[in-house]
Amino acid sequence: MNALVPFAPVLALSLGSLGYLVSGQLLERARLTSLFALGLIGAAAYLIVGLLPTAPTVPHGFIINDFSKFFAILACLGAFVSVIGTASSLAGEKIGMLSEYYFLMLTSLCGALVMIFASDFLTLFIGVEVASLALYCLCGARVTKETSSEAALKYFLLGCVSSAFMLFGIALWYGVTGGLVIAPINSSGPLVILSFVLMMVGLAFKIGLAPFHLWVPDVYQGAPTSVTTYMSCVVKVAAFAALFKIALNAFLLPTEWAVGILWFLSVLAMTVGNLAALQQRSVKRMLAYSSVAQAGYMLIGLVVLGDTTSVLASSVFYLTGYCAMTIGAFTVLSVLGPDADSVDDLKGLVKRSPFLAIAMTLFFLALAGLPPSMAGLMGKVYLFTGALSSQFYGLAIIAVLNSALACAYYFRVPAAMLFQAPPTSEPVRVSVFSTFALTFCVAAVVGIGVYPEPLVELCEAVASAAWRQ
Amino acid sequence: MDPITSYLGIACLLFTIGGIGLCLRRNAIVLFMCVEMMLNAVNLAFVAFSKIHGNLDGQVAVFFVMVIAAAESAIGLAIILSVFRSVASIETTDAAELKW
Amino acid sequence: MSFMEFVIAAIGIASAIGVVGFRNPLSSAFSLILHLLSIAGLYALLGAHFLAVSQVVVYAGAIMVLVLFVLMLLNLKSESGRRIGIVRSALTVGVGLVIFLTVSGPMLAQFTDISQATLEQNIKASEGGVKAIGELLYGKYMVQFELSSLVLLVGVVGAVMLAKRKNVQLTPREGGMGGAK
Amino acid sequence: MTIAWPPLSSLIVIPALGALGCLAPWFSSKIDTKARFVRVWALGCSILTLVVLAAISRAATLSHGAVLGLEEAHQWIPSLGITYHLELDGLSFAFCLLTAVISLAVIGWSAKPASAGAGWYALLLLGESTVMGAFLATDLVLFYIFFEAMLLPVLGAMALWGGAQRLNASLRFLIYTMAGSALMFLSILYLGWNAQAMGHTLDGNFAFEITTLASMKMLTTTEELVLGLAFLLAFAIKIPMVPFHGWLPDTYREAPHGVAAFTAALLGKVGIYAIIRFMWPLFPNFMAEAGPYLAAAGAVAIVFGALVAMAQRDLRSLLAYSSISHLGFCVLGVAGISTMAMTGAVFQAVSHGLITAALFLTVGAIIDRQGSREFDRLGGLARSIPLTAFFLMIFSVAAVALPLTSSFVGEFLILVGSWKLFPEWTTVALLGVVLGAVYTLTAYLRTMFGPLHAADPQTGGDIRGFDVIVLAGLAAAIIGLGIFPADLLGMISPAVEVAAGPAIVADSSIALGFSR
Amino acid sequence: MEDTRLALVVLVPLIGAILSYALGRAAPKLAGILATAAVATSFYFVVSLWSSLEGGESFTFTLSSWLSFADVKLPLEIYFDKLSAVMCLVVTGVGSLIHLYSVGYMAEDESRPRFFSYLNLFIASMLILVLGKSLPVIFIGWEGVGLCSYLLIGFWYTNSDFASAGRKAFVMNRIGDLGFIVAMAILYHACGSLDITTLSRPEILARIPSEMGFIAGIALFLAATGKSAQLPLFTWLPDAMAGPTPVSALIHAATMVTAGIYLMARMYGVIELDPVVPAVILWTAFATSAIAALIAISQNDIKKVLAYSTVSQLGFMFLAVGVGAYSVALFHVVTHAFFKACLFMSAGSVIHGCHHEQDMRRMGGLARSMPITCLSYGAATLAIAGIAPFAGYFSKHAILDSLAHVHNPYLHSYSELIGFGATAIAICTAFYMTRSFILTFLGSYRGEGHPHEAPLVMTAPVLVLAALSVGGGLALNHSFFTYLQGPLPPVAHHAGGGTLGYVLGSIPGLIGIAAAYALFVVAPALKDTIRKVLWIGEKLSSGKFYLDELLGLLVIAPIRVLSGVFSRVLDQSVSIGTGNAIGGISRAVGELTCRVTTGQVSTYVLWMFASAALLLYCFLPVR
Repeated sequence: MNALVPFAPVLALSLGSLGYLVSGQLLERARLTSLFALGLIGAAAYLIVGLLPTAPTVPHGFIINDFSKFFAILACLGAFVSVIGTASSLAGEKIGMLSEYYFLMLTSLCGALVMIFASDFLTLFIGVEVASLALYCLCGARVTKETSSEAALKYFLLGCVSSAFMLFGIALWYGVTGGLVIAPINSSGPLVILSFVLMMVGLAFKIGLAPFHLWVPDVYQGAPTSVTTYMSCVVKVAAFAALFKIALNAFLLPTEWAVGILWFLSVLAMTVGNLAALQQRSVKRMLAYSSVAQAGYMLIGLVVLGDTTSVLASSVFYLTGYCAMTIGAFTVLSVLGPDADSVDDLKGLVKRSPFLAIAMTLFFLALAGLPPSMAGLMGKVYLFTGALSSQFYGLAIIAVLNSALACAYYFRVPAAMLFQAPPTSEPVRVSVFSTFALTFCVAAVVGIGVYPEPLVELCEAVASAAWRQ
Repeated sequence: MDPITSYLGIACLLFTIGGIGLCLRRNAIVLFMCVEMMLNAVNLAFVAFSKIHGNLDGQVAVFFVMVIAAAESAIGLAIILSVFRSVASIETTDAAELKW
Repeated sequence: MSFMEFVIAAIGIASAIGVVGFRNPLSSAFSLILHLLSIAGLYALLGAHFLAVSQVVVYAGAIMVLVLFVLMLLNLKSESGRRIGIVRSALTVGVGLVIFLTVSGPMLAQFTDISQATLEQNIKASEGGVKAIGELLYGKYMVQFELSSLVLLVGVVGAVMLAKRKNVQLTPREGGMGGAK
Repeated sequence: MTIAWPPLSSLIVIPALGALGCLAPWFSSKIDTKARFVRVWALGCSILTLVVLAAISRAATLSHGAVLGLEEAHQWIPSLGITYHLELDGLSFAFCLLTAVISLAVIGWSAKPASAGAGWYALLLLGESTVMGAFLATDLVLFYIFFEAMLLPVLGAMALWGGAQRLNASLRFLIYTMAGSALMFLSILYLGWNAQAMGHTLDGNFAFEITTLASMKMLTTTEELVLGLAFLLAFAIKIPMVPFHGWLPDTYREAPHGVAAFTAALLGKVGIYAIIRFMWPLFPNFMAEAGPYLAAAGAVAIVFGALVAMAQRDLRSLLAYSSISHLGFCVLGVAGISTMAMTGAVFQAVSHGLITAALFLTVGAIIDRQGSREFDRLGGLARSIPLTAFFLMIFSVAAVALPLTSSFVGEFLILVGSWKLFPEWTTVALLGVVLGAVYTLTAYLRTMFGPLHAADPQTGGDIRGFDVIVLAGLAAAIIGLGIFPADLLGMISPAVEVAAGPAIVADSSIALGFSR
Repeated sequence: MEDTRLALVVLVPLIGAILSYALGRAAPKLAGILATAAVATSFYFVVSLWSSLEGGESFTFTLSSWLSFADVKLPLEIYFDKLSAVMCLVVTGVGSLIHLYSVGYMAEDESRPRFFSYLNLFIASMLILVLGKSLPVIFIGWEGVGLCSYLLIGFWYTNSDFASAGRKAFVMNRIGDLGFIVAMAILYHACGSLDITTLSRPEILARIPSEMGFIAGIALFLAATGKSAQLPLFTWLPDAMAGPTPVSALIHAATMVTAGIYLMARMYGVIELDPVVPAVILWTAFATSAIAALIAISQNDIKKVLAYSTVSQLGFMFLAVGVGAYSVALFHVVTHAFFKACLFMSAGSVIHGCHHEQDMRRMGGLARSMPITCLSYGAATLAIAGIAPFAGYFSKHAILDSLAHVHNPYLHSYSELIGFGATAIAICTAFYMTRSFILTFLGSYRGEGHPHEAPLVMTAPVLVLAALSVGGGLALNHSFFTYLQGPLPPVAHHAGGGTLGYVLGSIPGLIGIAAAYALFVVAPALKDTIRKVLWIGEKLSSGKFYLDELLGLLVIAPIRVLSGVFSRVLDQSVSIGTGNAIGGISRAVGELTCRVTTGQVSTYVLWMFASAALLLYCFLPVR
């Protein structure tokens, strides 16, 4: 039985979610389905914290250490909050089959956890596929809406291509080392680089880094908002965990060749994301492009990786803050209704629901890196100090100019909500669930910035555990 | 040319052909088939590497990829069906409402 | 490279080009079946017998049947409308060429000088018998094996969710296709 | 002297809590009945802030003879070396006093946009809180946070209650400021990291505290140049200096009167303050090098602002450009190591704050009454609104720096002090004295003198009630500071000397100008 | 020696200013009385201080520490010595008379409280000016009188032209003020102090580097040209006649405009640092005086004649300053205050009597209807013409005399020329003043309505001043120069005494009077002939030498153009345009970036492959 302990969270999620298939009509009540999902995620989170061994262990295909545990918790927390926040909007999105919906979401989370815990490439790949396949379906869950299917198709086809790239990278890794374990390699021959680039294409796709970001706006916009909420956080967390893991433990970054690639991706992502977002009238697309740009920032920690852990910690810190912001922002959108998307839909929101408007403003301020929701600002302090300390001045300057440019579009949504007249004075009803989720996100976004010390310390610990001891 | 390396070359070629197909074709099912071709190319490389290294890990990987491909095909075809229902076409140029 | 290998490889490449080249999806599908079979042949030649069988059963069999079923179901004609522009085709081929060269170049360079002796020895060790693979699957890769069941489950449930339509009125446009449960 | 919580923080916290308090009734349904209460509450909060500030300085003056080095320090984010460190010395005191007074005046001013309710007071109090924070913070990151934060209430109030182009104007304002501060942000981080890299910090961590950083003298010439330029860009946009003033005309045209007054009086001053507080200690060599250019920029701004102001056709634009011109004097003053000029610059900043706020409010009253801000549709109002005319005269006269008004003290000290260092640019700046008289008096002439305009509504009447108290208070402050500036000057000058101290050591040849 | 009376000298008019406005609003009649009383009280304190002033001592009073901080010491101190005493006596003495006169003159104006308030404020400012112990304090008064002048010129502000005239005065004064500030800056840095007592000490002045000494001197003179209406800044003074006549009398004749002379006298040490400066002063004064005199000949507005005459007389004073005869210049200040105030007030009575008619062509023959005014105007005319023993004779003669004793190396060879020119100007003065007298009081009445004599409250002060114009010069002649020998350098000469001297000295004035009488009474036809012959001169004179136009072309037009260019081109396109351009470009690039997302999967895949190819191509070590 002890042999199963390291797999407990994944087992709990996967076996638990079978309940949806078994119970049939019993769980078709909306409230109950959501609660069941929440319970399972909570259980998984509890198991991660409570049951997993504290010392680093490497059971079959898994690695349990502070690094993977932190990311797993983050993914669970993200899933938990997004499920709470969007539970009440599912009906509006006409997602009829709640059991399947939650089954897929939980399985997807399960896949994300596998990605996070994986200690060999094969497990990692299976994790990626579990998470992705479930998400492809979820994107198409709003069967009555054309764009939902379209998003699913695009995500599916492009996702498969990216998987193929990643798999090719894994094959090359196998070709070089003769094994599939994520373990240090003492070579930097062309095949290793090739392998890294191909895997990077796959992971950059999942993270949504330019130039592999083209699916992001379409899918974020087309997918049901509840799915987008979930996806924007959990996929990024899992993919970043995987990226950090293989980059540090397999390819032994920092290396000279990897810096160029990552620098290029990071700069391109933040610039392209911000520039493209400037023109968007659709809030979901704007947030999608913004997530591309934010991913570019988060990559900085890996680009400038020196011999200290703190730069990586800064990326982890920023990612944590970002999860709260993006979940919050998409949750607000989901509360506004299944088709709330254009900036115009948000006009005068402060008159219709001050709570939503203020929460959304705080999320946007955080994304823009402005006080009082200082999670973004502190994250940038942390990130850019790291970049400077590794003498990546150009990168830091580009990043900081980008964050200034980004204000141009981050301003638009709060401006519409707070400063323009509403088309209708009908108040927006916010369910207790959503209120809770939004309050949590607001607290996180503000709290992380105002009192970041504990999280900073945690991230330092997580970052130092990123290397296999 | 050495037989094993020629397998690798074929794998690369097939991977590329699949990619080119993805870029040129519009029918979603054909696109899906091209993806399968790319996966197969990688599988071939796996098997070749397995032979070079003299272990079976690569072949196991191929086995898992087949499993995944099966699941992928189920989902992929379901999605294509779903798209067909909403836009009465499975050509990707018709399902292009989301853009810019 | 033996003659056999050459022929099978040639068939594989030709059928791959066929998949991309045929305008009728049905022809593409049949071409793909041929392609998958030829890959299976290559597996067999490489000594991966278990995979060769699986390839025929899973791919050429199950998956392709599904594909063909859907193709028939949707009753599709050839790709209609505009042809692909010459610029785009050239670009695509160029990009493909770059990828092919950059990927295969180092790969071939790395593995050309493997001594025939080691290879012979390795080939022996990697004879992909069912037993050997089974031992790996239920031993070293047990976790992954179990996880792959989750992948299949996702496939099933996902397909059900997307295809099953509950409480949803069909719009006239999709009327003809209501039969898919 | 280090003191425990709360005195300095309370200057930030009281208005912030006040803002929250204003919002409390906003969530209730009966907003109208509580409007009066909110106003009284907001007034109470801002008066309390002023009182606390006065009490702190009084207590410190009694015990130490000068408000010097009153500090409040707490650990905040030790792992990043960021501290919560506030300091009130003469320099900060001057600006804090200005902040408290201006906030009180703007909050007390009865005319506010028609649709503005509790939010108006909340945003103004928030503005007071953040600006106060910027003037108190000595940790660079903390300063940066306040520097950005103070933008938001102003932006909000402008976007909510501004003119037709208010959203464009606020966007422009936002982008300009963010673009300016972005590189400064990076420079701050560089400084913090550099302190660590040079092994200067005790705990081996980053350091952002100004006195720590300034005492290290660890920057190379190139570093000083690059970082100094980045800082300067941020402040040049904030002040604003020509040609970085692109945000200003729109902002001042579109913002509601109170917000325009608040912005013009306080936001730009942070730039002036920060040049003395941060740039001189951190980059003494750069500042010594850049001094002549800065002086030139100041002089150019004075003349440019004045000339452009002359061409304006409406009151608010004229005030906007005159602001550029007046702040040019401050820039000229902080450009060189002269206690006299620098003290004068601080004093001028305070004085300009008072005067420009008063002018914006008075002009606001006129515009509201006439329904127009264009000169062509104003004129001859001295007869119909004599009290407004009287106050406008006082403030106009103060704006042209007539002696016994506060701005004379500032301009005089700046001009005399800078003459030694930059005679040529001081001469150019002197032209501004004449041009300033031209456009100010022309504006007055076209508004108040001449035949009564046919379109005079004859309604609305003169200013009355609380507004008279506000204007009278501001006028009293302006004239009071003009006649008895010594106490404030005595507080400012030691602080200025401390701030520019490293520069004196760095370049003894320039420091000669200091000895007199 | 501290003395509280000194503070009261300044504060009483200040309080008067406030009270006369505050109480005057309730009871308009009270305003004038209060204001006059305030100035009279001030006069009383001045006299009492003056009488207790013995030998070389002085009084000081510190009002506030003002600009004192760190090592800067610039307190707000006032200082009373003999020089200040003379100025104070004139300011408060003539000032109270003019206040009294205004009570009558402004009796019907509804804005009386404002008027008297301004007037009192002016007196207070002027007193600060002449009492200031340091240059910044003098500057307070300097600007204060400028402000009051602005307010009073534009007193009838509903007329835009009047208000503009006020603005013009203020701005032109401001140009002069630049010089004041520059001088202060130089002196402060060189001497470490701006105290006038310190700045009069030679060993302190010796610290000023020579080139700085030149600049400081010129700068101070520039300040004086602004305030005292010298070239090139004198055109504001004629325009300033837009104000009520008592204002012209008080500010633009008797007191404020002489502030420049006072400043020169106070700072003579600085002026004389470089001998070029006095030379510049002298030539400027000469040109101003001549031009103003020539313009005055052809003016038809009675106040304009007096205004140009003032400019001309101020030039005369500066002539004395230029040759270092400061007490002579001040003597002329005093006598000029008497007769010019008298002239203005008489003119005011005329205007008042003729129902606000100012054009002399529509007057004439007023000697009959307004005998007292005629008498006083005549006496003052004789005084300004320099006829012995009227007041103007002594001061003017002293100036002409001092011109003969030039020690300045730059002027030495021109002393005859200057003396001759000055005499010519004196003739001219007599000529145009006689002309104005003839046009106004002789002949027959050419206007409408019935002119009437002014009331007693107006005529009484006029008569007092007329008396002073008659006898003031004689009374002061000798004692004045000796009295001022403490604060000012001694003057070498004394105006020619004895009857013969009087007669000889009066010749230029007599020539002018005779010429005017000949042209305007005896043979008017000759006038037209001369006008035809000297048409260019006539044109220049009546066109005011086109100085306003010249100024407009050379200064105002360029500034207008610059202002337009700056605001429309530089500001709009460069400063604001750059921001817009950057915004526009990033938006365009953003648009392009979005265009990549065509919505079609094939394109996306192509992009993915192309990007992957790019990555591979760029970052693989072997290709």
